[in-house]
Amino acid sequence: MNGWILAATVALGAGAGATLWGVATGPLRRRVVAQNLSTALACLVLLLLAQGYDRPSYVDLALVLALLGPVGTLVFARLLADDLAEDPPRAWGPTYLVVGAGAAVVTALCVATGPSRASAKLLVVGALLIGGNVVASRALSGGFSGLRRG
Amino acid sequence: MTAVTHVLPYLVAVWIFLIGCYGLATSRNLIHAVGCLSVCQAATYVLLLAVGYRDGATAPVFSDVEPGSRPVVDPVVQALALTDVVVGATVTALLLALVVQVAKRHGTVDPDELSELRG
Amino acid sequence: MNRRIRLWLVAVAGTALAALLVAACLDLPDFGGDRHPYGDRAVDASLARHTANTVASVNFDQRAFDTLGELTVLFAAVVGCVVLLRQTRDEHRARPEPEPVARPVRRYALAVLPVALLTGLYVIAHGQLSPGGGFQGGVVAATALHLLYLGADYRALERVRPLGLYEAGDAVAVSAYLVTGLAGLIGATAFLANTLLPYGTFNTLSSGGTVPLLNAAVGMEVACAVVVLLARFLDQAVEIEDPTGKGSGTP
Amino acid sequence: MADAVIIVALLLVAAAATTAVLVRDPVRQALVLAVLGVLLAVLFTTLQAPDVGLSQLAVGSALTPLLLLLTVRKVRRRGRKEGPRR
Repeated sequence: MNGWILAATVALGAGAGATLWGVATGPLRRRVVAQNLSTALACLVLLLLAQGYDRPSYVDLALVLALLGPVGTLVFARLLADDLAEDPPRAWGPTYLVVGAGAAVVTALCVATGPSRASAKLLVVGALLIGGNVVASRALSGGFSGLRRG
Repeated sequence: MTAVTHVLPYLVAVWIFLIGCYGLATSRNLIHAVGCLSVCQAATYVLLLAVGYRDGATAPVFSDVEPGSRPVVDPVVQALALTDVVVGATVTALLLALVVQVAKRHGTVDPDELSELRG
Repeated sequence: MNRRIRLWLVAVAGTALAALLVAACLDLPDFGGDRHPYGDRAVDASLARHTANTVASVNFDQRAFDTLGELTVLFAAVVGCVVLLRQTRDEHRARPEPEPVARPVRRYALAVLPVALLTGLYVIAHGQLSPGGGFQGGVVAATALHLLYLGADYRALERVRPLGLYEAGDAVAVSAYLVTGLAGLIGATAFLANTLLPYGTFNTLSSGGTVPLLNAAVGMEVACAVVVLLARFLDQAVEIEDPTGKGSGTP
Repeated sequence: MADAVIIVALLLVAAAATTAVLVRDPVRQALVLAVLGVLLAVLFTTLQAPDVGLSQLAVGSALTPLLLLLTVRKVRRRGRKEGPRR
């Protein structure tokens, strides 16, 4: 039984289940934060699966998701600026969760793959993921002042 | 337990398709209806890829695996699902353009109100 | 036919359809079975043509004609959107004022834009080797371009995105796909046949004969199509105002 | 044991699809559709289809939500102009 796939299953079941519950119920600000959290968790699950299936080429999926996940959150932050203006989401709790989990997963994977080009790629994915999430939660909690301008 | 897993993916695909059709039929907003249609389309991806799966196999991409060293999954259904995803996105865009036109001409996006407005 | 009758009809038809579908599912071969006749032959054909990514080989070599059909669907959808979302005579276009964006968000958008664009081109170029291809790379590259709108404002995006160029690029890409197909015809084999170029050594960028060329053509077409699509939607949502002029200038 | 991750992904995709249909407001549905797209990409990876997962990620994470929200903005501006319809 592959430990990496077990970790991915647990992260998927618990993490994605919680974010799905978060995005389905509650005020709009919590739903947007849950959507942002779901992309970060999915990126970590993809990294674990790439290691579990012993297929380095699956890391490309995590790379694209680490890039486009925060872009999706920027879309929501930008176009829902009016709806979020009066009740800005405080996204710092989940962001620290993502930063912690991301750092842990990426270091574990780098240790497993050893010093090579592949672990350099993993570090790039980890950096993009953490940087993207910090900026996305910054954008959510008031990046766009939501004034009525083009 | 294994008897269920032999048919679970197909049943999930059927469930997603039916729930999408239910949403499409009972929607009170055309934008919501377009979202339900993309849910229906997601059912086809799940069914296609479930048909092509092989136990203990890996992806038929040999950039980092020696050809023939591991059993591989069916690539033909993956090619079908791949173009299905991209076409689905552009068809959703075309439908949303139609919704914008309906909103411009009739001022509403509620399908029930539309049927009352003539012309 | 009021709403209640319609819902009742949906309920009856839905349960009948559900029963039939479940019965069909129970007769399907087991999930994860070992019999994949088409898959095995497709893998053999792809390896014979030195294409590492079998899915790209199926898409651009064994079923290239179907991908041509799929390209025309994409092209028709884009033309449809351009026609539907054009600016009618009585509408006027308001200049969008720059949106005040927080400094870290603007810096992130401008920093990630080249990285995402590069990733999109990487995904297109490695289409016939690792997971990826023209379709995925095109969408990633086009989405990356719109980081300018998300990070800065619509005017910044308009300055860097001459729309005529992308519409022409869309048409050029589809015709490039066709010309590559005709080249196969002229080479006395068949339309879109992969017998023109040498197959090259396995798992290298130039392997797979015409697969990389068709891949690049599809990548360019999808990228231009998505840019044109989003441009029309952004124009409608940000710039074009209705004749009465209300609701103008929302970001 | 590799099947366990497939079963979990399948059940999550079914739940996300049901949620996407039952949420009636288009803005909230766009959020749930974005999460559904990401879950579909993970399911495709477990079914060993990285190409399809990559295209679902590219399309579902930024393109579809942007189209949906731009349409909502355009339609909402018109609706507000004629006063509350409902």
